[in-house]
Amino acid sequence: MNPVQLLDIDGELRPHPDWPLDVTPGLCRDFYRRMRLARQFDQEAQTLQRQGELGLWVQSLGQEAAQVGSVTAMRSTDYVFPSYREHAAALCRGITPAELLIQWRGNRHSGWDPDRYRFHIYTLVLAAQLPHATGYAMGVQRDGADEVVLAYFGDGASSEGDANEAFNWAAAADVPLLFFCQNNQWAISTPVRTQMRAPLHQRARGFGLDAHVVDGNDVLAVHAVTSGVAQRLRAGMGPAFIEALTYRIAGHSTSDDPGRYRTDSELDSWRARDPIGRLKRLLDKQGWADKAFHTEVDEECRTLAATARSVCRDLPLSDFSAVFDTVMAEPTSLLAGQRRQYLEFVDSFED
Amino acid sequence: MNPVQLLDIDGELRPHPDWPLDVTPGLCRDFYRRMRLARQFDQEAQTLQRQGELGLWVQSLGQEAAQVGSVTAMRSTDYVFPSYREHAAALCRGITPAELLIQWRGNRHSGWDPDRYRFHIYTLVLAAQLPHATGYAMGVQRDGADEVVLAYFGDGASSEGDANEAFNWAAAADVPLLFFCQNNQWAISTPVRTQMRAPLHQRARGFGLDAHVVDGNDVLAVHAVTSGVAQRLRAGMGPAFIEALTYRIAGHSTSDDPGRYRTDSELDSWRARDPIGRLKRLLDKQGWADKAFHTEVDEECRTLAATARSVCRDLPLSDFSAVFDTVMAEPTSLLAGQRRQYLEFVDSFED
Amino acid sequence: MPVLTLSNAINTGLRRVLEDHPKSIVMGQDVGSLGGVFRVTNGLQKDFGTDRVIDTPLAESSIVGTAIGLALRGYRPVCEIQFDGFVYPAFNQIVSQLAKIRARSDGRLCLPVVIRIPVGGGIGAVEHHSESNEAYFTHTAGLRVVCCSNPLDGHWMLRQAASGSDPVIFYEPKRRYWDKAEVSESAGTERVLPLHKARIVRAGSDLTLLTYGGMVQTCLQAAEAAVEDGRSIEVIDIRSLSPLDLETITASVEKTGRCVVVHEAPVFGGFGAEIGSAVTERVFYRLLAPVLRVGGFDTPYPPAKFEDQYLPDLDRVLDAVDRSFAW
Amino acid sequence: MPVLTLSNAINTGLRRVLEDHPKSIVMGQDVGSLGGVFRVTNGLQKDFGTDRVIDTPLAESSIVGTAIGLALRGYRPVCEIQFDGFVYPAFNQIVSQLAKIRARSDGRLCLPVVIRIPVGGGIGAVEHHSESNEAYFTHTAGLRVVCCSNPLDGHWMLRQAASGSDPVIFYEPKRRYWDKAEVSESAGTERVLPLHKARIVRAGSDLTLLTYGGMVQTCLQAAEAAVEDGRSIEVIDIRSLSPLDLETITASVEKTGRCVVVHEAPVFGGFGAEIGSAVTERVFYRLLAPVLRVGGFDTPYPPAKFEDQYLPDLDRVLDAVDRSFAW
Ligand SMILES: Cc1ncc(C[n+]2csc(CCOP(=O)(O)OP(=O)(O)O)c2C)c(N)n1
Ligand SMILES: Cc1ncc(C[n+]2csc(CCOP(=O)(O)OP(=O)(O)O)c2C)c(N)n1
Ligand SMILES: [Mg+2]
Ligand SMILES: [Mg+2]
Repeated sequence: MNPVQLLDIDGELRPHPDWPLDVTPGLCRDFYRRMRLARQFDQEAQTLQRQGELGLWVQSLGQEAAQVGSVTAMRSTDYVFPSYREHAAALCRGITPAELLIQWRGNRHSGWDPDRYRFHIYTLVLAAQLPHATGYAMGVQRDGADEVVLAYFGDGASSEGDANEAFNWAAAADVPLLFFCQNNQWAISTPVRTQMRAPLHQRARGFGLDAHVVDGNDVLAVHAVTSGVAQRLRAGMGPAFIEALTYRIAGHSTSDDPGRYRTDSELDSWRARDPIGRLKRLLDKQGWADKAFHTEVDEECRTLAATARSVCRDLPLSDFSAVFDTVMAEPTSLLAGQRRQYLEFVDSFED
Repeated sequence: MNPVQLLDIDGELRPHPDWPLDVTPGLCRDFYRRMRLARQFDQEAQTLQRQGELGLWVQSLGQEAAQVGSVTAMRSTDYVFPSYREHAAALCRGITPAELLIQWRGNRHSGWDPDRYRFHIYTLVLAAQLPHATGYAMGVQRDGADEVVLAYFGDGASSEGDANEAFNWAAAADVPLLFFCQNNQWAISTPVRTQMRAPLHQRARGFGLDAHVVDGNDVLAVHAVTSGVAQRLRAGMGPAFIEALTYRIAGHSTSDDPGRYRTDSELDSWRARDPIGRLKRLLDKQGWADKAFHTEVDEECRTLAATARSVCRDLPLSDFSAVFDTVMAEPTSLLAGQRRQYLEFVDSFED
Repeated sequence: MPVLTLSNAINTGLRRVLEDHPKSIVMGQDVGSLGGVFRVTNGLQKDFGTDRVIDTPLAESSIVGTAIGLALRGYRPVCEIQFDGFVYPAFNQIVSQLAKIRARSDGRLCLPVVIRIPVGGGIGAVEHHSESNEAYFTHTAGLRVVCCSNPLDGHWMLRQAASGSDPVIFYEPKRRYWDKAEVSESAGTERVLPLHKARIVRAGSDLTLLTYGGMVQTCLQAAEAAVEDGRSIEVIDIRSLSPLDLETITASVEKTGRCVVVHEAPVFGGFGAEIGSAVTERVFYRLLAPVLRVGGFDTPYPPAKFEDQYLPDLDRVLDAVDRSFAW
Repeated sequence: MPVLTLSNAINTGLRRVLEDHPKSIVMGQDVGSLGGVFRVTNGLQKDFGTDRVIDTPLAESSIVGTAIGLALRGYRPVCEIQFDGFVYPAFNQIVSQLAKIRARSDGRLCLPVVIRIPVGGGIGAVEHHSESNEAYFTHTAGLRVVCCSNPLDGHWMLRQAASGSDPVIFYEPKRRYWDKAEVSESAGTERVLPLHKARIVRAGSDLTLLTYGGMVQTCLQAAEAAVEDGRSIEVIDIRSLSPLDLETITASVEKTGRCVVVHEAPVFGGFGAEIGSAVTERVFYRLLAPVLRVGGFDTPYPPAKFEDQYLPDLDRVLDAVDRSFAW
């Protein structure tokens, strides 16, 4: 199965019979803007980490098309389970820079109210969110709600038992869930060939999922396929799977040293397939974006970066004693006692 | 994909172009004898349980063809990882009735020396043996040994994370391992349709395994396919998977009450496909077995049953203090101390 | 008041939960038409339908994982793990997700999920079917861990657990499933304690026996037997392991000055260690002997024929009582 | 004697293991060309090849599961779990298989498997990367559980663990990876203790501080600081949590009469509970105060910015010391 592509790397449109998409200038400009903003934000966060303002950052650089193309294909009522690198998707859902950064600064374990954005908190234990998504979709199914659920994960995570249990369970239970794998070729230093013998979408089909593979650096293809698959899902045609072939241009995280395990030529070949450059070539060729648009986007990017930088330094840090309050919904004497003892202990130094 | 069948339920031979088998009278008589013995043993164990001589028994009734056909297709040097219902396979490997029964009487956790029979101890935690088999096969691969590994498991176990991790890992690592699923349609009260949406062999193919489906009540087909697949494996063609469609005629275990969840008509339809009856029809039609043979098999069965019965009652029970000795290879003061205290405590009552 | 077995008492508890909470769900392996291997869920699927009483695929990690997802969607799942020894595949989902999601989400998300686990030995089962693994969960912040010991508690504790807002590991001592007692299904009786409270099962003045689950009966028998030796033993059914009702426990040991903890689990690093340390910290000067622990030996659970030697019994409890008095 | 970081000392230990035991294998996520996220396996794949230093798929259950299979085939795997918080998917394989196969096979099968786990906090990491889960494994019969605290021990304990016949959970305090010390790679030095022995790191007469891993340094500092108050504190690095060297520990507390246990893990049901109970049982009449415990609070590990408040530090250790003396 060839990955679905609607826009080639030279910026030429390649309509696909199975995956129609009404490619309007407005749509393309919107995607371009969202991807530019995501990349700018990601770059700023990376810089903030290098300057000691964040403890860690995991870049989404290079995966903007996979995320923007997919999340914008869902309805805002559809609940999304991200992994931990879905900053571009999160921004599309309206999550703010402050909400996105606070976890990586180390002030909190998560930054936003998942109900508000219909976007779950990040899950760092690989694949653990996939059974959650399956269960959530069981709930949607029981509610008879007109919603579908989207779950992101990586190529590496697909080797975990939890991922495969979820593929199987979701298929068997026939729940309205769309698994979306960003196959970015690497799990830290481990290449996809170490993780698996057969392509992931083939495995997914084996479980009985409606599985597809798409050029993950082609935002139009990602959007078209995700929209189409979500529609089928909504029509009750059973759970689905999309494998988006993309690439993690940066290191795994700010702690990584990718030079140890991958070649420059591989990196270069993927840079040539960059999702933003490609869409820009389309906009340029078609004359769909004028100078004003570009100026506006540049300006928005600058503002976003500035915002990210300024909110980051002011991110609130609650008092440590708050840690005791979020463990259980119903208070326990153990935690109440420890909280009290902690405060007394701190007080004893203030005297 | 249709299940491979070489012998139909009326006892007619149906040669299969892809799976040649030299169907000799001797081969058929051998299979018949092994299956009869296995069934007799199983029946006797069931009776022993009913009479309180065993704590629990899990019958292999109805799955004799799947087990005998497959295990006899392996070389005696090929290591086998059973689940817990592979009594027919175990008997083929020479494991004795005493060794098979002792675990179910509650005297020990396992009965035989796995190295001696190249047959691992039973694993009761579902699917846990599949990563073991994968690792063992990694060892075979590293040794450059001319061996393959066979791992049994059930349809229910296939839903566990461990099973799917093993399918994936074995495929990715390209190890000489043959997964053999006895799909007996039920996991206790849970039917296969609750476990999965797509047939198992399809899932296995999705992982990149060389996967096949066979009529598991046709000992000739099971043997032919297992032999063929093992040969490919030995030739380095990558790990493989066989799904044998069979049926658990008895309850899940002596504690089960299958009337609560399945119909008589389903049971009847599978009884009609019984592996032993089917092979007997072949022997009868072809005149491949004379009265003397049948008398001899009947006699052997009686002897086996008698042996099972007599050894069962005499199964050795070591002193409890032996429990302390098998935990660690290198003694610890904790266990030595507990052993001593236990013996002192017991002694204190003897005064 | 009807007389029910523990198994039936929990069954009627589950029934009430399904009636009282329209979003509650019972799920697990074979909980449907079979009614569970111990028949605890008997008849529930027939009465509440397959949408609310779910036979799951054979995947413990996903039983807990999907229950979390259902809870995120507003449901209240009560999961069954078929046997104690099969909860480990779900350990990651329990420890990193179920227990932590509230803290990880800064208190925004709440997971009212109950995980029922038949626990412990005494029924002559095969390996992995007789384990006592409560210490793994009591050491896990974010979980409540409770263990019932009799039909009345089984019924009420289940209803309380399933009506709360936090995840609960709910242990059911399988050897007691067939024990019978009167069970009042109506609220308000003074015999019904809040979920986190320990219960003084037998009052006494000379020594406190602290225990839970299957060992409560054993300790009661030991206390009765000790009367002959002129010893008045107080027996406390801890009921809630986490949070632990140290108030009730401490008051008792303050009074008696002696304490023995009894559980089926191996002693080393077992829950008795926490009790021993916590009690000692609180009533140090009142203790006439160290808190002694009686439990399983530090080996894997042995073959069924050795259960009687492995599990604490009357003699081993009394031996510890003697040692305490002899200190 | 070369001066090595803990990370390098374990690296040279692994190197020696690979040299000394032709059947030994190093395996885990990213242990190959990357050399592990903490570089502990740096260069090993280059020198020993991909057959002996294996980058595995991302599946912890199968890392342990295949290691078991390799051990059954005669290999000696040393597995790496990337971070403490990611060992839980492997819990079932560790607890029901790795720990029990010897007993389940009546002593016929032997599993020389080492599971290396970078453990604990102090490096400002994100969630799941700073956990101390030793209590789960110390309560599991059939496992050895050890924790190194310095380069010399790291080197030798790893070699000892990988040369034994039993499964070993091998903890490496990640905040100490960059600590440096002299490491003798040749055997026979009297500074090298058997794997199961505790080490008296600092002699003292008034109170015993029992600890391990990342907290050894903290306790040493506390002992130094206490000198000012005229207190002579003995510090013991427990090193082997299971089996526990109660001989060394008891001798010390017999002498000092006071004891404080310090670990990073939450206190409730933590390993300190076992130490507290075990020590109290043995030296009851010598104790001048109950064994006190200092550890993490009973919450999930907090966000990085709160580590300093969450983890035991000099002040909290000294506070417990004060309380012990004030008893
Ligand atoms: C259960 C678990 N094991 C190990 C890790 C450590 N780890 C974090 S990210 C990562 C690689 C993930 O690769 P992939 O799933 O492809 O996602 P990507 O980082 O490429 O987006 C690893 C091994 C983890 N977070 N969780
Ligand atoms: C991890 C685990 N979960 C649950 C069980 C309880 N259990 C024992 S057998 C069984 C059904 C197994 O079905 P299948 O794999 O199809 O094998 P079969 O019994 O049909 O041979 C269950 C649920 C178990 N042994 N292990
Ligand atoms: Mg990846
Ligand atoms: Mg089955």
